[in-house]
Amino acid sequence: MNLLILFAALLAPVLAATPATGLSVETPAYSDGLTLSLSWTAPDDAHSLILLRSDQGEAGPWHVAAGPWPGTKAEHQDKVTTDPTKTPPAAHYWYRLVSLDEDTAPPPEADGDDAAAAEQAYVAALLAGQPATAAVQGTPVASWLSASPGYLLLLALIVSVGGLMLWFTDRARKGHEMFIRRMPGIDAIEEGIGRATEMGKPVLYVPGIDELQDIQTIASMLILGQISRKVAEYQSDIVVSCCIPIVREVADEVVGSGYMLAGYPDAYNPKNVRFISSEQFAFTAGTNGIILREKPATHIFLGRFFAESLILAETGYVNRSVQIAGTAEATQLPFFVAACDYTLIGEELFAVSAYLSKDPRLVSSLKASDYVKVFVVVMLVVGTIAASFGSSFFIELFTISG
Amino acid sequence: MSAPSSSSPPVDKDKLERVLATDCGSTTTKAILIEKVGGEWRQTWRGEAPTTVEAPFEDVTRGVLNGAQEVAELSGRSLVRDDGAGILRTNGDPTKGVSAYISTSSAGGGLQLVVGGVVLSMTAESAMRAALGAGAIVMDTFAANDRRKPFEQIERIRQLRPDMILLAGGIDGGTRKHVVALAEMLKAARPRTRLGGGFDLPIIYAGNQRVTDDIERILGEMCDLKVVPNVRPVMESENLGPARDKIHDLFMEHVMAQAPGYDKLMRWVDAPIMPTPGAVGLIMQTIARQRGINVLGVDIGGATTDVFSVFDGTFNRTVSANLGMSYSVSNVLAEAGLSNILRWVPFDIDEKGLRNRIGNKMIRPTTIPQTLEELKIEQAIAREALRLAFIQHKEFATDLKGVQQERTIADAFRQTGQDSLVKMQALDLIVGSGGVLSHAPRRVQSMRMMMDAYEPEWITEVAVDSIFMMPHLGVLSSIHEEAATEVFEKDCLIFLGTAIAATGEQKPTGPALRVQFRLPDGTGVDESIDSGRLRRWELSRDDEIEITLTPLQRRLDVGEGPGKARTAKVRGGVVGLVVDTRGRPIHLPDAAAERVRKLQEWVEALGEYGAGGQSRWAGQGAD
Amino acid sequence: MEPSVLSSLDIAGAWVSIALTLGIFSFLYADNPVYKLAEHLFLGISIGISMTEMYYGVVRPNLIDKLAAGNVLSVVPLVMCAMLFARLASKKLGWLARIPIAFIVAAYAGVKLTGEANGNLMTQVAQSMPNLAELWRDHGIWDWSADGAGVFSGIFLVVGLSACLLHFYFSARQGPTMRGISRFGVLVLMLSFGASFGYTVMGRISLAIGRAQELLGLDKPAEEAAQIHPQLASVVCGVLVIAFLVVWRLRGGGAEQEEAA
Amino acid sequence: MAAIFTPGLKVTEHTIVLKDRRLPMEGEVAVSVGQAVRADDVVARTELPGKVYPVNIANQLGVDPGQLAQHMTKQVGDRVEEGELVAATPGFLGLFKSEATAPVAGTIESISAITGQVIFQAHPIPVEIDAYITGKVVEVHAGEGCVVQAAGTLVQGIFGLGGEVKAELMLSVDSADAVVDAGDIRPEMAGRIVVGGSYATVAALKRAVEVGVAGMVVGGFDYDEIKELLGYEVGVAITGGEKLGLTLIVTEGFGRIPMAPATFSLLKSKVGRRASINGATQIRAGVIRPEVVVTDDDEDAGVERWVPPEPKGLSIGDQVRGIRAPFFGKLGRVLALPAEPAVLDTESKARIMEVEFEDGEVAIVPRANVEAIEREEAGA
Repeated sequence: MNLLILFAALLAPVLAATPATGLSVETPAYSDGLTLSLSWTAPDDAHSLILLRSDQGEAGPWHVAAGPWPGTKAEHQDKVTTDPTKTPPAAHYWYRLVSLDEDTAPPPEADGDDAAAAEQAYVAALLAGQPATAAVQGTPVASWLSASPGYLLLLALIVSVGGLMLWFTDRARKGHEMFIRRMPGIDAIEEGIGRATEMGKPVLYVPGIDELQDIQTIASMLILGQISRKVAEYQSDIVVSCCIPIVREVADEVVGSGYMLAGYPDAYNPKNVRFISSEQFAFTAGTNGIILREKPATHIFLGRFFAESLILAETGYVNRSVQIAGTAEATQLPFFVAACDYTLIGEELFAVSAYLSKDPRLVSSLKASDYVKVFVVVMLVVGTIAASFGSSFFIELFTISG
Repeated sequence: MSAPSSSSPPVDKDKLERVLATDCGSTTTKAILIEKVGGEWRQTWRGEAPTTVEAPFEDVTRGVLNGAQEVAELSGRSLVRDDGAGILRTNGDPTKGVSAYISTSSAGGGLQLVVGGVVLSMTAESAMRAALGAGAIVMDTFAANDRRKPFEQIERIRQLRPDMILLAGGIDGGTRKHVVALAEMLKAARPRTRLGGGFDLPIIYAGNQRVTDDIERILGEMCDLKVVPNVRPVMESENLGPARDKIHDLFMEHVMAQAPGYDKLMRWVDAPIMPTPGAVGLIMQTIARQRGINVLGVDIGGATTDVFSVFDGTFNRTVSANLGMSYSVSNVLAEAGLSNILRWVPFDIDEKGLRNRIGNKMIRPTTIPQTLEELKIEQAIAREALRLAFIQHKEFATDLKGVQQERTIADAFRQTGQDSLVKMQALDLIVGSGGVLSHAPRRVQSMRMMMDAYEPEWITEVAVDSIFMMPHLGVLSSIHEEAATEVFEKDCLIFLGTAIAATGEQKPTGPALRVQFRLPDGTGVDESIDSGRLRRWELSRDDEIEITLTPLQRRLDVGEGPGKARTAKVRGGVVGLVVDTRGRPIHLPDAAAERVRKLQEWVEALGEYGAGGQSRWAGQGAD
Repeated sequence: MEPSVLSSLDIAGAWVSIALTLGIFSFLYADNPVYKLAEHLFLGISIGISMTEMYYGVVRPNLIDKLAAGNVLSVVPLVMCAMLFARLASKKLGWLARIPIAFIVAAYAGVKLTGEANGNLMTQVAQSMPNLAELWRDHGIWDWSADGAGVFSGIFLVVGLSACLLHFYFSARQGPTMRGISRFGVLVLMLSFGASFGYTVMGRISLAIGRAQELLGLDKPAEEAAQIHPQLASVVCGVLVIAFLVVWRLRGGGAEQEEAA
Repeated sequence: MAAIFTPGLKVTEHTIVLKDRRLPMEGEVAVSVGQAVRADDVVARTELPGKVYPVNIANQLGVDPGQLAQHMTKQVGDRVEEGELVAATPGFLGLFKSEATAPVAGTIESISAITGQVIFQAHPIPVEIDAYITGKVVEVHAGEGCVVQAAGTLVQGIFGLGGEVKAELMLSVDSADAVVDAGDIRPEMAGRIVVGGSYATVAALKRAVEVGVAGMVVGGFDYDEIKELLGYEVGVAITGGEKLGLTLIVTEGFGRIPMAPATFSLLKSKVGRRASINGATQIRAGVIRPEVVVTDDDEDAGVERWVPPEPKGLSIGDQVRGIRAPFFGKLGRVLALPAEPAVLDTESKARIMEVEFEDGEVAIVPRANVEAIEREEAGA
């Protein structure tokens, strides 16, 4: 309550300026469904302007959407939410534009529990003391196409990567040899399988602890397919330890078909693909149990790992196994590097399946993504130079917005 | 390699004065006499005769006696016992006989082995190494992961008729399942021996020692099973000796005993008969050990090419079964591809015609090149055969696979993995043998072929085996090592000279290397050699000079680091000193016309070929 | 807050927690039954909890409640769930399970295509183009007061990022130039690994401190600790664990593992 | 070093042909010494062991290899049909039963308690070998095979592809130097052996396979066409097992080389007769050359095994043929046989001969680079 009084006290002596006119809200031409276009005619006497938004109705409650801006501003692209993957929380939005005079305080910057209350108080004070437009309604609608330079660039990239892949695949089929840099970590995988075979011990494979839809888990599943095929060729065993039930199901499928493709469907034992627990450290303890009691000769950790990386790798080290790890999780890489024989770093994880299979399609995609890397490097350099000379063209090019 | 058991009494090497050595090859039996001349061991006389293993003679000793007789006639001392039942021993009379007789054999196709292991690149490879080291030809390698279905493996084993089988697999205490599966597969296949006859196929088991009982139960009844210690007791090391010795023993007991006349020959010799390649390997190892050098040896034959290497004391041998100059010449074409052969031909040639020529060489393997053009084509093919066999060798001669690595954090980014043991920069000596190298009309041609195929780096000596006496010296080294190495250096090898090349990124034009030295006659040489050149100076084997090599490009390295000069002592040979600035790998222009021009330039620089022209009768200015 | 009186269940729970913590720590000595007990308890309980959570958090609100409300479309996920279990019912119908799996993978691949590209590619690129002029104006070459911001940092960002990216260029033989770039990229990666290693180790140590605090009762309000007697619990449990290990060892436990190793 | 020259390929109208007929493994010989046999008569037969199929039944059932034996419904040595049940687990209350079946009809060879593998052996494959040529059995190798001897015409080729074929001879072109192209292959050649000229084009060979020609004898063809025909290269000259569709015999070598006139006229004179041909070639160790045999069924070759005479050395006036460039395929006559080696263009020394070629050219040729053309031998 005392906040409101404070604001009222601040605002009260000030003579009200005129409200802005002609406030209109439109859905932009190529909208992501999260953005609304506002335009208005700025009043001559406003020192600054502030935009209020409500998702409930004309009566509010109101929140500060944007501003304060200098009083001459006449348009704004308003994002109703900052999370690009979400659909708008509400179907309709209402806006009011408030004209402020020189002495109006900026919106409060409060944290925690008081923030909502402080904002409410501030808004109430504004509406009480300053001239504002009437509420105008807008409805964000996602359009099928986006003309945002970021999206267009992304589309162009996807199309050109696809085109490059097709082209490289075609070239490969015609006998052009495609070179892939040597990666000892991947070479070591096959050696590790051989070692396990000779020692009469299984290979342990851990596809990370993230959900199936994580890109690293998907890459890991692809690799698991090829590794299990190799394991089957050696007529050896592979134990897969999974943290997510659905990942286990996929791993089961993938390992089974790996054995089938190798021509040894009868050698596959589904009991070796195990779901341990979806609780991170319970999973870690369970996997450690496998390491300690079944003593796999080779451990392969490929996928997305978190804090368990060091625990697993250290247990494996104690077990004197050959360990090959790979993750794109930058924070966990140091631990793998410290405790494993070979570590695939970041991008290398995504190159494994192409490297192992030598499948022209996969190799082509690797090559295409290499081109993207070069493109990005060129853009970084050019963009930085442009930015330094004041042009934000390249930054905007890479910005995805409505 | 320790000498396998034999009935012969041990030889007292101090009493050796004169040794007769024979090598019973598949077509000829070569005999040489090695004598102590004025305190030095020298090879003095040699003779040869057709091998007599096959019909109508069917007795290897007849060829041996014929060969020995030829040596006897040349040397004027009787070597063969009057009753023809052996080689005459000195027995106190210094004008007659020899103090020892030794022999090798590759007659009847040599010692043919099938090996098996669990993983192709691990225990199967260890087994292969043991077999190859013993001088065997590995007919096929079976493993759990050889990508063949079991019935295909069985079918193949049934087709093959090996002299024996070496079965390995699993470390001690390792896999049981796979080894037993291999044994069961062998049992189902019921392999038969090559020479047939009334004895069971010898199988040497050198695998997981904890499953010996199972193996005995499965294979014991079916074959002559011998159990020896594991060739790979732990992942981290090999133990090839016992398996190798057992192969030698069985070679004597079974294979030799079956071949016609060998029972006699075995009684004649003073040291166990060795398979020819095994003996060659032995002399290579001896030389490398005695001189403390790294050696690469090659024997290019009509059907196969053997490559031997000793690097830091580790011996490796590979046999490229289908790379040769006559029977398998078409296979060189198939594996290398026509364009790779063509790149060494210093003139334009129609491709279809070349293919037909090579095909005709395959079906007429005994013919020899008559024209210069044919010779050049043949030597182009030889380069590729040598190169391909060398690639196979490099891939095989590596550190053991499947070993846990103690890699540090800095290694995490290293992009090189397991390297070959064959490191050209550390190589000291290349020894070539086989018709196309030993009998090239000009020695410089042999030098060029080896330089092109092997691309020696920094400073490397190149030699050829003059009359292929390495096998003889190999067995000799088993009874008298010093004698063998002495003869090897003095009479066996013809030193061609020293090859010098820089490594590292090289600019295609401009000066590459500055060479400074003083020739024995006092002339000073100080030259800057441009990229892409070959330069030769006459220098004999007896002359040692001090040479200073200065890279003229920042990244070039002659052994002291990029751009740094190096001074070293080098010796020559019949060819002399050859400085090669063609880059490593050798840079050949892509455009045909440009390439031919470059090749001709190199040919001229070394004086490789004569002008060619009408064939001349002997005596009309030959030599 | 009111000083609370803990129930006996709460106190027992705290003791069990301490006992299990020590049980897990016993692994530092060797793999042993106490550790195994703790491990299996942990596994079992975690699965139990997650099953319950799944049911109440996911299955019930998203499937059962909707079905009960007569939402016909919810039959689709129900059928898909059932298909996942097809393999258990019969080997022949096992292929049915692939359909929902394929659906999940494909759907997410589609969603992630733009999502990942946006989050991991576009945004990062956009944010890695520093305005050097502005940096110079605001911070100069290096500004200690702003965590090292400045032109140097801007250039280092772009150059280091480019070198790292090029280090992961797989499809080309590396010439001397590329090797140099790659080496620099590796250097940058090593720097960041070192930093992240140190940072994470600090985190782990604080976790260890947390455990120690629990054992010593420092993590709870004094009045709670007074009821639990954590220090006593630690000593009692510790002695019990050690005593067990001694007996276990004397009776030959763990011998086979040593032999295997 | 005295006899270094290449023995020529036999091209003789009257000779004794000996054919060793052997089984791939021990079996039963159906003929006795002295018995007359027709080309198509079976002389020996055996049964090759069938393919072996190891199947990991323990994994299929989901049991330990050690427990496999108790679940097997068939035992070692039992005969099984394809798809027959060989093992099953009881399951739980009739549910979760696992079963395993035989992959092939045959017998159970072994059951392993260690690997869990059961090895099935398919039924044996009967193999019969015929006499190949019409003649008399002169020798029997008990359990292995026999030697058939006949009088007749023998033409050896230098290189061949494909195995044994018996059919009537027919001409495809009229002269020894004509090129055989697709147009020369006519439908009536189906099931015949076609004798051609200097060179067969790939099109001709493909057409011949299409028409169903049994065999083809030509002077030469291009080496790289082997790959086009077979899909792979023949790197080492060991042939006979190719699946080409017909048996091909090259009499001279690779390239466009007229068939030697003697060969051509001899084959021409046998047109309409039934010939036995074999493309099998092996140049290494125990040379085998492809051959065309036309037996003279009226002539009795006797029942004593004929011993071929020792090959004679070359002498002045003998007919020879160049077998390496630059005189490849050229025919000539020996003018001189100097004892001393000569220096060749290549600067290497070799034993040589002086040859007058048919076109009048006189040249020095290394002895290794010619082969003798064997003249008619009266035979036994």
